[in-house]
Amino acid sequence: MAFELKEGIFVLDELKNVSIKIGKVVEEEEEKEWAPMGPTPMPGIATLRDWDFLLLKRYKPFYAPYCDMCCLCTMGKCDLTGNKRGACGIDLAAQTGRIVTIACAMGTACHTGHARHMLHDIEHMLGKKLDEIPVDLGPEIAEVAPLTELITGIKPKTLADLERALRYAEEQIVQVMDSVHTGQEGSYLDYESKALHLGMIDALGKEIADIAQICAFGFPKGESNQPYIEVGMGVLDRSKAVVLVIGHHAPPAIDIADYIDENNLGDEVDLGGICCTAHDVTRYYQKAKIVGSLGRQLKAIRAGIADVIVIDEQCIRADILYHTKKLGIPVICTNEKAMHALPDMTKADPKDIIKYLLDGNPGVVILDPLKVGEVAVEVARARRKMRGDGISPVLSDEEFANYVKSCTQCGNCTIACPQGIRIGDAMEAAENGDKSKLEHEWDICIACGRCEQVCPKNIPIIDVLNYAAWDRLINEKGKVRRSRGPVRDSEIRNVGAPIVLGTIPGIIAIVGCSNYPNGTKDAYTIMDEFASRNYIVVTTGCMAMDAGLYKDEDGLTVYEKYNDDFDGGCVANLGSCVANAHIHGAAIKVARIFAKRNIRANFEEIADYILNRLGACGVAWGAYSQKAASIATGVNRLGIPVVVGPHGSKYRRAFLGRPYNDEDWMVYDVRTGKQVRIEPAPQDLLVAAETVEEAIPLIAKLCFRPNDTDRGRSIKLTHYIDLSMKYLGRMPDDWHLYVRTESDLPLAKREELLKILEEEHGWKIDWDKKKIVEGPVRPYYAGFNPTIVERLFKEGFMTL
Amino acid sequence: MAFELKEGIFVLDELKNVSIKIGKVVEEEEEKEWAPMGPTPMPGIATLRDWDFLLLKRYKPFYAPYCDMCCLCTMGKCDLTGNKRGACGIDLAAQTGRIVTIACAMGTACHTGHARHMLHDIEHMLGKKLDEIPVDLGPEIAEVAPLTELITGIKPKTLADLERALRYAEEQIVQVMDSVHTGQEGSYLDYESKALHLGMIDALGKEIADIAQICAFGFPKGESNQPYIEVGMGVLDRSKAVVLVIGHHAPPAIDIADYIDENNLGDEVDLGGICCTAHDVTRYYQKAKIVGSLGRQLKAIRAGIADVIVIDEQCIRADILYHTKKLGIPVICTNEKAMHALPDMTKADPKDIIKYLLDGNPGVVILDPLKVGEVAVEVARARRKMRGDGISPVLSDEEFANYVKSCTQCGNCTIACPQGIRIGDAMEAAENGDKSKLEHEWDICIACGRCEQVCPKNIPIIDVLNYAAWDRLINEKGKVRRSRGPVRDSEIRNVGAPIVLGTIPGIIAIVGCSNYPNGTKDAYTIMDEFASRNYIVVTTGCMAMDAGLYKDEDGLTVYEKYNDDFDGGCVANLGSCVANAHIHGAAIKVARIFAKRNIRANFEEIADYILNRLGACGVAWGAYSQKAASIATGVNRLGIPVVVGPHGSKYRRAFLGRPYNDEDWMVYDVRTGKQVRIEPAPQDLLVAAETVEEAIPLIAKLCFRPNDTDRGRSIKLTHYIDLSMKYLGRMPDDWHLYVRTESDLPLAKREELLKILEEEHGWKIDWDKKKIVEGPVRPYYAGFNPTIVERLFKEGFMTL
Amino acid sequence: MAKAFEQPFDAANIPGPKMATLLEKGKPVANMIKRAKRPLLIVGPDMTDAMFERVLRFAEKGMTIVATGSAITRFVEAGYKGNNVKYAVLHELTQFLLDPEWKGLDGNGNYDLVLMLGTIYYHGSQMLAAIKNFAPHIRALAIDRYYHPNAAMSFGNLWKKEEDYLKLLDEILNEL
Amino acid sequence: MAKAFEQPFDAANIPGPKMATLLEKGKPVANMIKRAKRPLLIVGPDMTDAMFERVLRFAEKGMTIVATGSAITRFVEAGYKGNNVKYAVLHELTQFLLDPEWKGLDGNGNYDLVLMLGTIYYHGSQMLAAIKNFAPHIRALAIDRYYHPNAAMSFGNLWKKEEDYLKLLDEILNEL
Repeated sequence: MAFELKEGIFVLDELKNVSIKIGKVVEEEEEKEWAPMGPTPMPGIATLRDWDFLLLKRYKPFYAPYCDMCCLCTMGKCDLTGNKRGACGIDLAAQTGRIVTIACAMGTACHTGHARHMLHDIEHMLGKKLDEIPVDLGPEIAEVAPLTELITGIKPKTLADLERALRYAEEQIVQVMDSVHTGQEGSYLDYESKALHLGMIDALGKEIADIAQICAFGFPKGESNQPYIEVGMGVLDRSKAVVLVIGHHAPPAIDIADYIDENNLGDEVDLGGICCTAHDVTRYYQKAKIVGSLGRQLKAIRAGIADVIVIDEQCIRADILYHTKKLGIPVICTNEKAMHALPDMTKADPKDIIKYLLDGNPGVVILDPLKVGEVAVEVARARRKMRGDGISPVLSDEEFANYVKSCTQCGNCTIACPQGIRIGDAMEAAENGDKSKLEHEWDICIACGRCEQVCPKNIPIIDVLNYAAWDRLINEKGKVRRSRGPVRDSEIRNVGAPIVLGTIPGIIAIVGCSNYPNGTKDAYTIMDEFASRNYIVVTTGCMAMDAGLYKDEDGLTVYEKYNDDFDGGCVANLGSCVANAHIHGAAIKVARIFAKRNIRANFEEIADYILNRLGACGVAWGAYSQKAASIATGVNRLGIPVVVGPHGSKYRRAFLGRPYNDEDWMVYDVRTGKQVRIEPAPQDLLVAAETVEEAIPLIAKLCFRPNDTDRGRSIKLTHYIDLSMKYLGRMPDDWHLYVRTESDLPLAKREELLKILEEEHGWKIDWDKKKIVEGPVRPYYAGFNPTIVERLFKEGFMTL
Repeated sequence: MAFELKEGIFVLDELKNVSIKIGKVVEEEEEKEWAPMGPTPMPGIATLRDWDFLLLKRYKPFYAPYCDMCCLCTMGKCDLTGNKRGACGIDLAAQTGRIVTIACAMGTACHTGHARHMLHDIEHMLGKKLDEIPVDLGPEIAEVAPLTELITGIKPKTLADLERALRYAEEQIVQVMDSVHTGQEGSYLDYESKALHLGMIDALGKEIADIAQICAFGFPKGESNQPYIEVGMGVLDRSKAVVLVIGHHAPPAIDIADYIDENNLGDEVDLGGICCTAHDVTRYYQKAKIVGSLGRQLKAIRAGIADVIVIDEQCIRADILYHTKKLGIPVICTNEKAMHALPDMTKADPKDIIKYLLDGNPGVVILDPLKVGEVAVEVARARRKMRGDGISPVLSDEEFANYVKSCTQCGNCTIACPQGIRIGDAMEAAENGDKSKLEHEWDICIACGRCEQVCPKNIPIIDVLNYAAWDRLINEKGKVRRSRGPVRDSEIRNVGAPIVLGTIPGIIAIVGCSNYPNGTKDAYTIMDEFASRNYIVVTTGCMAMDAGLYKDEDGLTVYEKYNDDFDGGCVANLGSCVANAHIHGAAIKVARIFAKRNIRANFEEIADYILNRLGACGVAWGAYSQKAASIATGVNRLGIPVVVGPHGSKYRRAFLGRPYNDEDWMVYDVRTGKQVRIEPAPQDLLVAAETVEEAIPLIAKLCFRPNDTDRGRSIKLTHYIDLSMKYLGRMPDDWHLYVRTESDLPLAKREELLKILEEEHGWKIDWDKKKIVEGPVRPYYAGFNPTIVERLFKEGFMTL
Repeated sequence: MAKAFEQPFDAANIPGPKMATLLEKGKPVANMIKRAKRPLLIVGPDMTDAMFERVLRFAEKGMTIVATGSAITRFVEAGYKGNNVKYAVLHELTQFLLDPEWKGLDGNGNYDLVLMLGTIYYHGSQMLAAIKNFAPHIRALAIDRYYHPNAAMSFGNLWKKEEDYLKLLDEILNEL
Repeated sequence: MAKAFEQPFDAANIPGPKMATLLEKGKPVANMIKRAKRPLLIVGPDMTDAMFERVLRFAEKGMTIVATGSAITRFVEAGYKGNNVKYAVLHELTQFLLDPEWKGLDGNGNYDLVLMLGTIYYHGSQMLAAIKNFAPHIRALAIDRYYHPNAAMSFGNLWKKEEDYLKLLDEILNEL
């Protein structure tokens, strides 16, 4: 029997006028029982610093400053070129680490602030207290919140438990932000440790946000075989009133969906989304559509496909009003983080707001999600009545012709373009009757709009591109699996052994934004390549959307070709950016469920487990934002490497190993009690690839782990070599580093490879036995039990 | 009868095995009673946006970008020159507002993070729970936490109540940090509103930090007539072992003081400090000394005066180890925000740490303040034994001569110098036997060390300056009042009326860092000028220290010339940076105690009161840090203007009124029910002055308020005109704007001024009656009751 | 196209792609002043006596001058009485300059050409940055002894060569 | 002192006070290669056929070349067999270059002169920034068709003038 004290005065029957004063929220006794408490519940900045320093020694931070100066205080600007010290004494390396930390703080604050906002909105929309909403992910998920458990030691039962974890996250963010003030750290190592700390907090914030919305709004709880959602610029039905939601915080979009449903307006109103809100609203309302990722945002706005635009937060065009005003599309801001100087009409009567917007005003702020649905839908319906059914390019044929003609090929647009697109050449071709170049560039263009800012002829270049690619635009209709959410414990039970054995050569998490070096097709290419080779492919966010735009020769997308289980040869769309937490979660659950490690407040041990044993690799091919920086950094702290696209080197910092440095690759073997020099597995924690052809073999290489069995290693080596041959036309130079014994070699090529090892690398081979006698960095033996943490080596692992 | 539930399981006698589950901390009933709850308890980002927009309309943000580019995401860099839009759509104005918001977030996180750390340390050091430590500021302070009351609606009884307020602050910081992510706000107005929000939170964080340390460690509770503390580079007694503490978080320094005291080592060990820790440790341990402000830090380190250096957080040289290693001075890092890649020996035996440091290692991290005292003092004592009694310049005569000779006057140092000091000229003069130029520049030099980074001859320029100014350095011994802490309610009762009547023409808060345009003497000059004119002068932080270095002809510092009451003609040192909260507090208490306004959760009304009625002006002459940015922004949101030195324009944003714009200066008069065009009072909220001669009359001008009585106005006008004549040699151009009626004119000059009004400004004067007939912006009448808030105009004020 | 690039007096004062064109002669400045409808000379306190001598000659030629900071005291001390020399807080003045609707110091409208010398270098640089980015109606020339990248055009660094610098000022004065 | 300043190919790619000296001839590059103890040419995928033709000639002259990204496939397709052409991930390679103790691709030590062409512009720029700021032992030359401010010296923007650019490459080749 338990009874609860609600807010207010609690009066016991016989004891009137007795007030009970509570010192602190009582931790529930039972919580202490779900697992023994590990060593680091709610770690502070310094708690996991030793772990970070181990990572930072092996994966030495590589700095490519984006600016050689510091302008953060009024003693500056300071010129730090050549690693000089500025007025506060900081050198360029530490300053760059500091800027990275600030970027991670922005990203982490985004996810954590989003989680906080989510909890507020859930209380408001459901009319319930957080402790009345259970954390229940269904019968197949007992480990409901692996990151929360790992980091805080809390196994949440209700959303109120998540709120406690969130409070911890907020405290940590403020502590790290404190440390970036002038006159704090002087070493890049400590800034990187703080960035890693934030990355971990970022993961926690994401988990809280996603679990909260899943539990509150009834999103899918990890079920496979999700239905297909339409994706593309052409999916919206202009015969209906079109509401376009943009951002990352779904509650207002959910209210829109509710309003449509409750008023039976499904046949009259089409709801489409851009960015993560699109994913999340489809998790709630299956009829919603995904218009596209960030890279399509400006193209979609400028194409004029929406009758009303509802923004919430993150990755929204900062110039949205500038464009919508010209097109007469009203904008509703629903989040205090992005109000665009519009009037706050939250407290006004919805009817008045609708009238205000239909009167031609550019937009309003409505901070109560429960008011957004009516206003957005009714404004869209009213505007629908005022327009025709179809849609045509914003430019007329004549305008298009005149614009391409007016281009002087001055090149200003090209040097303003993040992609360096030769827009002038394409304009010239179009002038000469060939629109195909413009159409081709339409996809490579990330729709940033910088070109228009510098065009001396004021050519609306986005409109020109949209015109040229109009057929493609209106016919862009792909399919994406609806986001399934977390990985089920049962799936982990199925794949734990195959991952270690190597039947499944790796988990490839293809996530992030749409700042692609060369168009969206790469999303498809990477997923298809790995899924077809029996890797586990998971995806989220913009990448998950873009992958659904491409079709193979049979007209199938990756989502139609592969199942969406968490299993080899599948492609699972887990959800929006915050659903990335389930990728960490899956890795942690392998340690928990397969290896029986205690994950409660035991971060270092689990990260060490993952680093040494779990062949997982993140891919953020189009990473652009500070969130992407904090996401990658959080993945890294957990021991998982990440490959980014070439724009990713602008994050300024990478974690790149030096395979030739013996001391960087020493691990303890618990079984033999000795230190062992291992192969560089994985070689890097964060690395940018220049082209997709380079990225694919690199991803395969980053799936090697020191603990690989020989069978697993031979499979991984097969793919590494195959993919290098396929995409780069040659054997990789370093494949031999990963050979410990002849049984590591792919069976089919064993002889051939032994020959190469002998001839090119000088290894000694016993040709009678077909055995390697001398050569490898270290011998293989099955009982190898690696850790890089001295404490764990001495004290052992915390197995349940 | 009340009983408390401690953490754990609470068992009622007859109800064993009944567990009581607490949903949320119960707000104590009695709290609801101290005052009616105002409209905005714990305001979110949007809550006070209307107020901000009123300020921002009148005090239009002025942007002087420090960089025309944005490099925050990987779609960049973007060229925003000429207010172009970048790849995310942001223009340069919004981007600059965003950078300002980030700077304020860094500053706010610093004070708030410091407060959080303080609460953790207090629990640890006192061995008590926060709810066991009362918030008690003595019998003369009933309004214990004006900012906490104003912002959160909480009147704290124990430190646990402060912790609740702190949690709110942390949530808000994360929310605003979320909003600076790419793709949020598109308007500079909303970023400025968020910066103002952070400024307010910053003030709250400071109040929590300072009240907590006052209550926990028994610091002075606002008593006047504080004893004098020695200040200056020459105050340390080298016959003793010298411990130098640097930073802003005093608990480790307090442990050092305890260790000295408990072991009766006062005669053997000298404890000196730099920056705010110095202030705070003297509030605890009167024998401690203040070596200097940030501008002296590198000079002090390089002079080699310390046997051991203990750093905590904020404003510490990032290159401290680079210098101390050369000099062999061990460094103890005591705070996880600044660990400088040193090994964390928190868990080691103090004896082992002492040995480690005496073995010549450069430093350690000790995160437990209770261990710092023993280690620091014993290391200093051991090192004392190894050296002589005195101290001499680091350079020998010959080295000095060779260095000044080696200088080629290339000018690299000058263009690296934030002050543009002609170091080469001074070197040349020294080479020719005249060290006086170098000695003179020693004070103007802010000791940033950039010159040394670029000298092609590797001249240790700081050492050269220290050598040349050695006599001055070792004889620099001034006096500063020990920090008194908050303003007493009784003082407010005394000055409330005089401030409004004008007998006291203003409150001048002279605060901030030591990034002076032309040396430290300005601190003295400004304080002396205003105190001598019966203004209330309060000061904190580095400015309070530097003011104590200068002496008048009688050899007296400002602290010896003036009492330290909060009263006209006094100079009160309130404390460290976090004690700035008491300045806000005093202003709020005027509204509460003098005007009987309800301050509970009633920010907008109180800020409106202060803006229109309270002639206060902040001065941050040497503002350098992000904290200074957030402090000034917080002061601004409360309606108080701030003058900064010329380096301050590097903060990129100012709030500058346009006196010629009628619509910017409309206020509601509650008495008449009409809108009135007022004089530009105050004209600016944030403005940089170029020289101290310009600053002084400007400060006087910014003390005008629309609600001034004629007597008050005439006194303020007297000083404005006097100070303009004294420092700029002329009448100000705009004095007439502040004349509403002849009785506003200083009596002694009335006729003369009336003549000028007639002749130069075309006003009509009735010379018989000596009355103004036509001319003023508006007439004066005694019952004027201004507000700029429409809601207050319509609904009235919340008076108790 | 390659362009001449001068090092700013504050070495790290590199604002971005748009930096002042280097002015190596006085005459073009004089021409710009003559062509301007509403030129304004801003004079700050960082002036040698010889510099102030030239500034006085600008005043005597009827140029509208605003003396900022404590520069105004130089005129007071010199006994200059003309109505064309005003005082302003530079920060406030620059805010007014950004407003195309501002009526100017004489009520006749904002200015189209602003010349600057003698301001505290870093503070002046910030004011020029404001004008560069937010006052398309104004062209700003730095005729100081330091290179000011945030101006549209600027003299080079002549702080170690006062004679060369004064010659440039004289070249302007001689053409007015 | 005024210095020639070229606009970076990414207009906003202004790193700070130190920007590449503009190279307008090929011969000085050849001289630097000849004087270098350990020169290395990094070749990325952003190459026209005509550019690759020249790159092959560098290879044939025995220069150590690292082909990054998918540039290596050009050599494979061209059937080039020499041992002096290697493959590396540019990011990883640059990390090695920063380490003075690195033994190089052949075990004979790090490089003292790095030349770069064909890398994805912005990514290459970042790698040059790393070298500029953290590898005092290396001088980096951009011999690409874009101006690279983060190199020590760089060709100008010749992406619209391929013939001029190829001529510069030929000038180098002719001197080797």
